Amino acid sequence: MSQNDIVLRVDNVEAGYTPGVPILRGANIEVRSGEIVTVLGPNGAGKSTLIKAIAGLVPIFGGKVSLLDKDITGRPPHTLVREGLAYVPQVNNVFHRLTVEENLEMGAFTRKSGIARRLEETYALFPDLARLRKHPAGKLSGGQRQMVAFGRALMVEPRLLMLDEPSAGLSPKLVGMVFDNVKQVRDTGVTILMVEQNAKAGLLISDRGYVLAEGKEQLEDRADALLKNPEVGELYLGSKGGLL
Amino acid sequence: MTGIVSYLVFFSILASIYSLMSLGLNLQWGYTGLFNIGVVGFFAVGAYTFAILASPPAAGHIGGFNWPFLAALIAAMIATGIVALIVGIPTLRLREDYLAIATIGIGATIQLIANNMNWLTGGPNGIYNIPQPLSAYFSSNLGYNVFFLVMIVVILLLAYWSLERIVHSPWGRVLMAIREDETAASSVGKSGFSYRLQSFVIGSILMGLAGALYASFIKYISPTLFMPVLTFQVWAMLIVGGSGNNRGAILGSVLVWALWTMSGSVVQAILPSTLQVKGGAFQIILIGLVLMLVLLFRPRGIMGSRKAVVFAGESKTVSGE
Amino acid sequence: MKSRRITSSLVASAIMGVAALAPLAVQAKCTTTIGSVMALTGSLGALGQSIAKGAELAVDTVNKAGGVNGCDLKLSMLDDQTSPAVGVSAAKQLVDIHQVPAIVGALSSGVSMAILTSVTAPGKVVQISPSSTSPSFTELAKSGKTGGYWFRTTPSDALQGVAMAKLARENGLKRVAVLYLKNPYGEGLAGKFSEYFKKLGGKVTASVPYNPKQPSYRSEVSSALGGDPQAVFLIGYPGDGTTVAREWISSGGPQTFLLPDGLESQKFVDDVGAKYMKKVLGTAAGSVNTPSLKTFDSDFQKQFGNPPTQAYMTNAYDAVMVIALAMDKGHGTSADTVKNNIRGISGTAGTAIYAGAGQYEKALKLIKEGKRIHYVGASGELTFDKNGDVSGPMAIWTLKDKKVVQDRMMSVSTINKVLMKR
Amino acid sequence: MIAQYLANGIVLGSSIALGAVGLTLTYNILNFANFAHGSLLSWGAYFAWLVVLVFGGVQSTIGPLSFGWPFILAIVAAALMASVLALVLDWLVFRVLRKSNIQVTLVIASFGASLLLRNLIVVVFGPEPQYYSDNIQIAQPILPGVRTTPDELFVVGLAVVLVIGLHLFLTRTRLGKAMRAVSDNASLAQVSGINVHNVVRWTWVVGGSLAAVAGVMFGLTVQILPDMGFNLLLFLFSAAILGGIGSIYGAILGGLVIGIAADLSVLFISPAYKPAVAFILMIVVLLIKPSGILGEKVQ
Repeated sequence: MSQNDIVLRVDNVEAGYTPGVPILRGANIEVRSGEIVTVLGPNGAGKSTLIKAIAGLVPIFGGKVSLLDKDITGRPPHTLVREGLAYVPQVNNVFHRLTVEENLEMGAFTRKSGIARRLEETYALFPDLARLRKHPAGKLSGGQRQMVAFGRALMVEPRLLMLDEPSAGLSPKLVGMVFDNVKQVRDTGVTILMVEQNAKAGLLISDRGYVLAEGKEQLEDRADALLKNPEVGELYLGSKGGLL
Repeated sequence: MTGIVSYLVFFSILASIYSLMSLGLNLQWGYTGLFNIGVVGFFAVGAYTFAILASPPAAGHIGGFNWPFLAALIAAMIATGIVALIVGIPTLRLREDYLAIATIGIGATIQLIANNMNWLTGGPNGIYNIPQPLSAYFSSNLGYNVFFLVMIVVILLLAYWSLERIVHSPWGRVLMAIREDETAASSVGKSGFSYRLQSFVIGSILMGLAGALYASFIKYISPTLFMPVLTFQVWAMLIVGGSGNNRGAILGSVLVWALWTMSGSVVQAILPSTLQVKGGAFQIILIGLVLMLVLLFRPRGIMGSRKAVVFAGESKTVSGE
Repeated sequence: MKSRRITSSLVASAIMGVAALAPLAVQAKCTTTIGSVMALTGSLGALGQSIAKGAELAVDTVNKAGGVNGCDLKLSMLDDQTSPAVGVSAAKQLVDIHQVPAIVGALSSGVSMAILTSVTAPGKVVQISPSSTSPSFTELAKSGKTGGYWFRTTPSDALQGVAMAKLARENGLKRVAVLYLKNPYGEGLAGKFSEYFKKLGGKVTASVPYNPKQPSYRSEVSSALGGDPQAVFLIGYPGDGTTVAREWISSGGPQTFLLPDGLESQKFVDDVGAKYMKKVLGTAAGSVNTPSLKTFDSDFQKQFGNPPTQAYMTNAYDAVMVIALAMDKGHGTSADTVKNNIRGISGTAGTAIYAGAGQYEKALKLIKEGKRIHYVGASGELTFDKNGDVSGPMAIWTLKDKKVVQDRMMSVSTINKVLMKR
Repeated sequence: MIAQYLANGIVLGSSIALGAVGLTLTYNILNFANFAHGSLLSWGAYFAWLVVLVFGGVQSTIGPLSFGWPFILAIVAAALMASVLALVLDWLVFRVLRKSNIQVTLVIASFGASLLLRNLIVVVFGPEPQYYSDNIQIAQPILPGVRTTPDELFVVGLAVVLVIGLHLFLTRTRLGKAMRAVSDNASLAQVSGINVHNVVRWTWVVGGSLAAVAGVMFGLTVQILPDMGFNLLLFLFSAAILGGIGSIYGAILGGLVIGIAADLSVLFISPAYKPAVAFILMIVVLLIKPSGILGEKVQ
């Protein structure tokens, strides 16, 4: 597979919680293999809905979602893991009462083999987790929980990892750590699509970005270009100067 | 013909008493999202307070205060309100479902007190000799019942009118905001707890009022009346009628009470004589079935407001198939 | 057009069908309906379903003997779910819609009282309960609030408590534990028993109430066992009572049982196991001397295929019989006919009439001849006082060959002697 | 004397604990208070009774126990049949109502279902209490001041075995862990590839089976009655909440605490107030620790 293969294609998708009240109104997104793509946008733009619709958690009324050229529109969420899709929700993204190790095992629920090997690989990636493997995830700090969440998602060796605002609610120091982790994950060969409020931090590690508004993508560009784009700057900082 | 009229009057009086309870519950659940399944407890407090204060002296328990009807009625409401405060202050801070189980326990505890504190409640023998207002002025039973019906309908309309006024006032809008999202409501400076407590107390007072009116109409109360099934009757009434809608609460009370009492005759007419003694069981089966069918085909009830009944808390219920 | 013809031919044949049935309809007798409100479900459901059969048997007996005033007697029975609210509504339906002049029921005192105060007394309809034993009814009747429409075919608790105290002392028991159901029946009986047992020189080692329908009665039984009793006076009904008795035996309590009428039930004895009941001293209102009980037993066996095994079945039977005879005596079916003639067919004057269709026919004949009759019921003498209460001797029952048998009586004068004791 | 009450409480508590575990499982995974849980318990007891009857009653007995091998088989059969009943109920009623996502509708529907199921028992089996065996075991002293029957010891032993089995199932097996995961966070479980509907079905099987066993235990040591499950329901809820709703170990602990407290309370107050002890205890615990003894903090 070459660097430019399309992992995810969202084609003119309409989706929402109530039929007749779409939140996404014909959104188009593409994610290519090995990329980190960030979706930006104001509150209520439909960023989370987009990611949940892809994951099968929000009903899709129209359009098409394909993963690795396979149509996954409207498939039940639990069947998507096997297709190579992993998803880390914004909140409540670990099983609080389960231990760290059990959280990771749940991530590998669909795997038939190689769980032990994958556990070791995950512990290698996040050495902190190895130390905490017997602790209930609910008792961990915010940053540690985020690691567990990443680790859980990576247990199936997904092709595409979707992150819903990974930096939300974290201290600035931890935000840096989380984005380092994201880069680290990408370096192991996983394609990443994330939704982010913290536009600057998100774009800094991204290859490309989309700006979503009113349920539709308004801008698409390389991350560095978006960082300098005055429109994006206005959206986030209220000035025309760009984010940098 | 007079028989049917007489029965309808009697039926309507009881249905109105149930309506008062379901209106109270509607304020608590339909408008505030308070999951109170101890309705019977508040009903009991109202009934006993009224009975103890209004009755002539009787052996075996305190009482014999001979209070006038209106004074005893108001005292019953105040007593219920106080009990609701005592119950509400600790439990309304808990999660919705905890409140539910706590209130069901309190309902059962009040019933046990009624059955066991003989000096206060007459124990298992209950309190008889409860007076009816102005009954001396009527010679016929039907005539008196018509008068009682008029009185109770006036009370019901008054309760309905006041509830409609308050739920559409700014106070009511805060309640609904709390029901939808407590954090949003408290961020604009409204103390959710205090509003919930107010709603809980007012709703409970209506249940106590219903209890007092029941005691006065039937003239006799005993602990067997205050079984948990009564709470579920009232809930069924609200859910069938449609919570979040005061007219729905009243309609549901009439329909469910009709089903509850008349299903006996229906079952009696249908069943062969050999199965007659099991008629009661069939009757309850019928009630259970109707209840479930209504919920399956009209989950929001007959007149339910679309928004009102959605569970207030965050739901993690499995969606879709 | 065609369909209309079919319709009209259908109508025509229907009319002919009705016409063909008409002579039958003329022959079929008129019907007199009386009501009954009983607990067929709820906490007294098990008891009620049996007691209801007693009433049904009486209706059958009356109809076999030609009915009431020549009309078929019909019993409209509604369930009160052992709930006063449902009970009053059922009674009101019977009174207003079925237009019944009399209601047999209810079973629990709580439901009977609610019906009495809100439906039958104000509606001037006769109410006869087969099993409500609370003393409150006597109080209410004394104050005139029942209007004379209230009767019961079972005596108030007071008599039985006294009789049991006497019986226990006669059998040399000095220390007795009381386990009683916390309802008007249990509380009344336990109170009276304790009062008179002490007066007779006995000691109540523990008096422990139990609530109906508890998941376990171990701790109640354990606390009743403290104080080393020689016997237990267990008050309740089959069901919970059975469980308490088994729990008592299982916990190693002495297997001497004092049992009231509520537990005079073969089913109770069978379920507990007669082999665990070394000694049973039972009391119940009624008289073993009358042939009524034997007739009732054999008629019941014929009708339902099993012997009657439950207290209050006979009381329900008698309630219906008393209503039917009062209607015959008064040549009417109104509530006042029943109310005014009940004392005319009971009491001690006149020819004794016992249970059963043959006896009922005899009664009809005597009434026609203008002679006085007095009905001696399956549950006993049935002499109603001015409050609607019956008083009478107590029957003493026990177990013989694992069967419940009444073997002797305790006369009114014996009981009164104890009552006089200071 | 105290030791005897304590022993009584442990017997009562172990059956309550099993019932409460089933309740807490369904409560947590399906997110509603299932009032029909008590009916599963009653039906379980009656199913076992039916099987015992098919085998011609309990004749041969194992050691000092009041029953023989057919009874053990009856327990297993009852658990299976109660599971099927739970699945049918879920398929006909709760599955449909879950879609509308209104919690209280589910609660009221479950109450309707409990009315229906309870009275079906009355129609089918009659309202009178039944017993597995006509024989009554006389309690024997096992410790100074403590008398129990062999059946009671069996009940406590079976409860311990089942609790250990359940613990192993939930911590060692794939399905058990998935069940805990769904109970913890259903939507996260979904996106982890767990088929939540499948887990829900297994939850009914586990909850229904435990309810049936609890029913058989009550039937063995107390009585079999159509209302038995409903009368126990408030004890079960108190136990589940006392221990912290959703926490399986909390439910077990809660069941024991409720059972022991209810029986010990007789030393201090009239047994008439015994049923209230469970609630008062529950409310006191909730006031001190709103999440229950073993419950985690509510987010």
